[in-house]
Amino acid sequence: MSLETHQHFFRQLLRIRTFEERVGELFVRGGTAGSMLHLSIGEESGAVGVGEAMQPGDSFTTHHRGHGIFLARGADPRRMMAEIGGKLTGYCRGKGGSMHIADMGLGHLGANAIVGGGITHVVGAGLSYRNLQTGGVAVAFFGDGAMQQGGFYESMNLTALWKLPVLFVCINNEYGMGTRLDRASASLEFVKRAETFGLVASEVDGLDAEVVHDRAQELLEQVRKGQPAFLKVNCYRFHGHARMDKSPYRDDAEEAAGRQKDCLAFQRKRLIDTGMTEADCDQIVTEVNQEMDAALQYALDAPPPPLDTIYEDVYAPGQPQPEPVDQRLRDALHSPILSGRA
Amino acid sequence: MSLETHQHFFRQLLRIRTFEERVGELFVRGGTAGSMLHLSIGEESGAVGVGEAMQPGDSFTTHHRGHGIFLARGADPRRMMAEIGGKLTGYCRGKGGSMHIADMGLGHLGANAIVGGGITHVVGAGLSYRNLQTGGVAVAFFGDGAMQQGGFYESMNLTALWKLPVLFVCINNEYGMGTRLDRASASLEFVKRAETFGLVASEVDGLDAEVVHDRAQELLEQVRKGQPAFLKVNCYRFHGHARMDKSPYRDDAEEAAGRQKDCLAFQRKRLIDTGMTEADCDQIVTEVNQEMDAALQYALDAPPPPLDTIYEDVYAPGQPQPEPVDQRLRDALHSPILSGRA
Amino acid sequence: METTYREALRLALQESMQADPSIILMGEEVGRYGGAYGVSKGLLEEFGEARVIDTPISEEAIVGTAVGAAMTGLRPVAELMYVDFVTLSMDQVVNQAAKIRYMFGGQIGVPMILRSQGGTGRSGAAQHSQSLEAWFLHTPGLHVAMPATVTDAYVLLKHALTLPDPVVFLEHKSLYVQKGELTPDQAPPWGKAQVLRSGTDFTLVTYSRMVHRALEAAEQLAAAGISTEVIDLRTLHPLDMETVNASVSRTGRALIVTEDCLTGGVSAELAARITEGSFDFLEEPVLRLAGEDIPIPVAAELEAASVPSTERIVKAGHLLLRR
Amino acid sequence: METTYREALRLALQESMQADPSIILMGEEVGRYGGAYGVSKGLLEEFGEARVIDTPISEEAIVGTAVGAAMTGLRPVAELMYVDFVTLSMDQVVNQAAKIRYMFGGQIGVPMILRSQGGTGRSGAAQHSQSLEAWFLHTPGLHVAMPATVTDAYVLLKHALTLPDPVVFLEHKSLYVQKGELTPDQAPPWGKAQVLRSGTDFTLVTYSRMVHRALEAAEQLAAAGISTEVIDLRTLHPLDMETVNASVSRTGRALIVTEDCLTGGVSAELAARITEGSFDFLEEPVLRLAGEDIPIPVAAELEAASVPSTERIVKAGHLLLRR
Ligand SMILES: Cc1ncc(C[n+]2csc(CCOP(=O)(O)OP(=O)(O)O)c2C)c(N)n1
Ligand SMILES: Cc1ncc(C[n+]2csc(CCOP(=O)(O)OP(=O)(O)O)c2C)c(N)n1
Ligand SMILES: [Mg+2]
Ligand SMILES: [Mg+2]
Repeated sequence: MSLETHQHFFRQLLRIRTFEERVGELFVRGGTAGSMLHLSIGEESGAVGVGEAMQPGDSFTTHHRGHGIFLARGADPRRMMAEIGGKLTGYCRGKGGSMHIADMGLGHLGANAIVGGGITHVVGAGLSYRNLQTGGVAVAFFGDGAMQQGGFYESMNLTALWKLPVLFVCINNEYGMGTRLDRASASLEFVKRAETFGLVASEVDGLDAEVVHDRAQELLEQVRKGQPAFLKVNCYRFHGHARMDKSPYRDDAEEAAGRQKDCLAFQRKRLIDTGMTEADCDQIVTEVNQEMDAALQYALDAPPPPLDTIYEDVYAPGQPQPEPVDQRLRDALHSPILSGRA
Repeated sequence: MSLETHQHFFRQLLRIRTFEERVGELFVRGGTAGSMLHLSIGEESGAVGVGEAMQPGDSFTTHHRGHGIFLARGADPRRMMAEIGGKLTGYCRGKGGSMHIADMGLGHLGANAIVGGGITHVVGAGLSYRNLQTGGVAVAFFGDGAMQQGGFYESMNLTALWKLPVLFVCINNEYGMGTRLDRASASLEFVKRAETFGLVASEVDGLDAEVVHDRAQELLEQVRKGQPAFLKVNCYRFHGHARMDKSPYRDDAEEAAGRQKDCLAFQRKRLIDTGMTEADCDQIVTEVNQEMDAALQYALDAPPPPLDTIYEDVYAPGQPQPEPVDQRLRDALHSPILSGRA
Repeated sequence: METTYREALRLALQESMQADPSIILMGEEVGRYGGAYGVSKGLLEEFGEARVIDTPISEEAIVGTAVGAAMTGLRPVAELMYVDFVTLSMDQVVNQAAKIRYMFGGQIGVPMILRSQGGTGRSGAAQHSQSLEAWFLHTPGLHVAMPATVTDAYVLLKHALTLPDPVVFLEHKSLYVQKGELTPDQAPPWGKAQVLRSGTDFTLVTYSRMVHRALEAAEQLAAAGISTEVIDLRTLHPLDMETVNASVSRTGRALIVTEDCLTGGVSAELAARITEGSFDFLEEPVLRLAGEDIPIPVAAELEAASVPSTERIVKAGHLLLRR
Repeated sequence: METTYREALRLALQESMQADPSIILMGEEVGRYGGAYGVSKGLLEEFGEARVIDTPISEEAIVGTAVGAAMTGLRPVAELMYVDFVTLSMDQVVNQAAKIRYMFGGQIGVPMILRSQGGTGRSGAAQHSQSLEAWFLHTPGLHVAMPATVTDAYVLLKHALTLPDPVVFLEHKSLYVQKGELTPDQAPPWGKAQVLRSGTDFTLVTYSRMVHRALEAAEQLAAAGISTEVIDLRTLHPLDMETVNASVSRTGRALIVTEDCLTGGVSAELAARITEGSFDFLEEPVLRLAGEDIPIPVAAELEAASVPSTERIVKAGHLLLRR
């Protein structure tokens, strides 16, 4: 690949890493909606590698650890950060938060707080693209923990049976909360397993985002021809499961080793090896820091959603809307029939 | 195997075939509780082959097409027939019917009307046997259709992860209602698939019940050592899905061919080949006919459950029992508080 | 024209699919088999495999696939053969379909229909006879339709196929052979209850199969000099309490009849709303005649005893009028 | 002794497991992690991996495994990290655990506990904040316990671990840090509601987290000269309407406060039963202050506005007394 590409990948990996660090900062500063925030630090290569191989018109769903994937697909970090802060200017008007960020314009069919919950949705998207012949591909991103959810196996079968343009991407960061993958799954032959469902499948080391990209590219070509595929990206979850988790269930030696698999450091080294100076790299770092500082500030400054918005978006506009409970109470005591309200 | 064994297998296969024919007769005579009756004609070898390889202290669950399996494990055909007739003297006092026959004494943890519904139960039974060190094995019998249910994959993983004494037996009769297996599953590599979950697995032609038995025997030996296994028995569903189904979705040629795979005829031929006379065989047929005619008559003569039994068995005796709706109505109009009933 | 509930449903699907190419049907046995209860017979032949899709036995993925398809340009009708099987897809119905518009801040809706059937009448036993509509009534984000008549089977399904949000459309297994006149032009709009019989002594509120038993009972009560107003709710969401309370405020007495089991059932919400809306007019507490608080047994007589019968509705009417 | 809701639950599990070797714990992160909310901390160390079992993320199989284990000699406590995830195991809870005794004609029961937690308070958004108890109230065959206090967390869990039938045991995520005196000897028996505050003007019926807001509200109402009787139901099945109706028949007014959404919720059954049981004594319709009919939004202020607050309970009390 060209130097621009190397740089672009570095910038994208760095944007995710930096964004997640700012999410941590927003949390510390009390600006997040809750603490169920799952950082993808250490897993940027899956997001960038696959994300860069996708095309406009493709769609995707993510698991709860999906910030990086959405950023890789063009998200505005300010609106993301605002959503994580539960603000009105966030992608979901402060109703969804970190675990439910979505944007139809960018093909993000939604992050999901149910492990495996978004996997079946790409089967449906694939069905739409097949029937409507849009040429689009639907990609499901999920963690290694979702490999133990039955719905995933039903989904693989349907895509293979109907030859849908679907790619399943398992971001294997070795852990589901405090449970290491080998304590959650008796066998680790996920690639072979996917093949027995009629998918083409492969796995890749997440250290090199460009390798992840090339592998995703190969699979996506087959997917566009109607051969669904499965890709497993192996990486390591650098930090705790969510903001409150200090990972007491794994020892420092393991964590230190895991953090050696750093796709960002790897890509920076590649830039240096291909002739860029440390100063050039630092320049990118400075730019990205500015971008993400701005996103953080945007979230802090953003307005909270007005309380009465809680009744909106339950049903489409024009449909009967939810009646506030307090209104019902008043009606019950003031003979609505007499007052002609019922 | 010895001639007695050959004879025993023949008798067992024949008892199932004949029982199912009598179920059909009971239905025609209006003696069954409903028409959701799923006959296992053509599938007797899976029931007898595996059933004979099981031991006292082993338990099992079955799918909705489980009459044969229970008979192979020692069921009393009269009480079975009575249950299918919804009678008080049936195994479940006329509350469960064909799809919910169970008998704890014989280790039958229950037939299930939810496709795949009973599979996870054997995982729990296996866990009990491991923890309580009973030496027992739990066997799940289910159809090819259940291979498309996610819960089955979760179950395989748990048994392998915890090394539970569990055997999964898929009775592949080629159809799930009107859907042939190859239209329900993109890949038919079920054995390989089970292996990728950490199970030992194999499949066997259901034509010869003794071969099925030997294969089940081999697998059960490993299962007792804590290595869960999967066995697929290939056969053909001779008749429609349930009593109302005339199988319009498959042509006569296919059906004729399928019915050639007749494990009962095969075993009878084996008896003849090993020196038994047709007369000897017919003698067994006569005995079995008598047994099953008696079961049919028993069901017809059996008393229906008294209406007030509907409130029993919702909760254990001694626990608060359901209050009849009509009683509530009366209470509402007769100030229970004044009458001191509340 | 006279037709059956089953035919009316098929006609609604057929006409809607002809008019809207984005509508697809998916579920177990909906294609070649024509539907376990024959509702979709002939549709595969007319619309082809791309739009009438037989699925494996994978309830979770069936509904999840419909959700994803509904978000990307199709209008899926996902069929669950028995509503009892929704227990395998509740995450997709409740956590996904019902909440996506909300969680995503109104960006998009999930215009899909979950078609299924419930209720007793075929000795299907505990796992094939339930009435689970109360769960959906309790799930914000869903519409819930439960047609009792040939005409409503047709008009409600056709309207459901135009809504921007998910609809749980629940048929009754004992109504498929129900005959009746198909008169769409005389049907009330979506979300409005229908007064099927006017009366002055008490208001009987019901829906789905129990509507027919209620009408029979009203006939018998009339012979005994008791005048019953029978209201068919037609949809549980929207829930037309205006019509119900307007009636109860006149009659001063209400009896609710549902097939689902009493405790925590639809009858509870109806009783609460009637009491809230008509308290000053109530001569008696609102009565609930519902399914027993038990699983459904298989024996035909026991099954029949588990849900309200015409006779017991008549008895309840006498009880309520104290004569 | 003073302790927390979390500690009380752990103590109940620990003592019960010491006394009954057939009790096992299973669920996601219940072992090494000590439970997502720390309830089972230390139990793996004390009872070992055979009895405290970390499971993969397989909700359907977790509950199904518990069902099978309960039928074969163990007494499993299956934990679902959030009650919202029960949507993935409803078949096992509703079609299997709740119905097995019945379907099998009383041969055997399913002595298991489904432990989970629900409710708002942590900005968990729509899929991590639900209150789904109404579904279980509507499922014959289940017991449903919802402790509000430290003492009930302890006594109800200990008793549940002796019952012959399945118990859905629902904790509240906002109560784990709740402090209180552990006084088991002063607790009412299983199935009995508890009058936590005597009053004369109206009866406030509630359970779980809302009990605490109700008591705060009652305090404020007292200052305004309104006397509130506060009843904590403790279990929804059994449902102690005797205690509730005895109170309402004295006060003549009832306010129900629940966190689950109003329509089709537990408040509906309670309102219906109070009206059925105390109609002649009611001065006003039974009022229901419940969760809004919406999914739970993530923003803290919006989340708070989705469920009853102490202030709104006070308002409702004034409204009910018309002063
Ligand atoms: C159905 C369901 N079960 C359990 C949880 C609780 N939970 C949230 S994340 C998580 C671990 C998921 O692990 P993995 O899929 O590997 O994703 P990762 O967190 O490692 O990115 C669990 C158990 C959930 N949100 N949904
Ligand atoms: C969860 C669930 N989905 C659908 C059905 C309806 N149904 C009953 S049997 C059956 C076919 C099952 O096929 P298979 O598992 O191969 O068993 P077979 O009938 O061939 O013995 C179906 C779809 C059901 N009972 N449960
Ligand atoms: Mg992981
Ligand atoms: Mg089959």
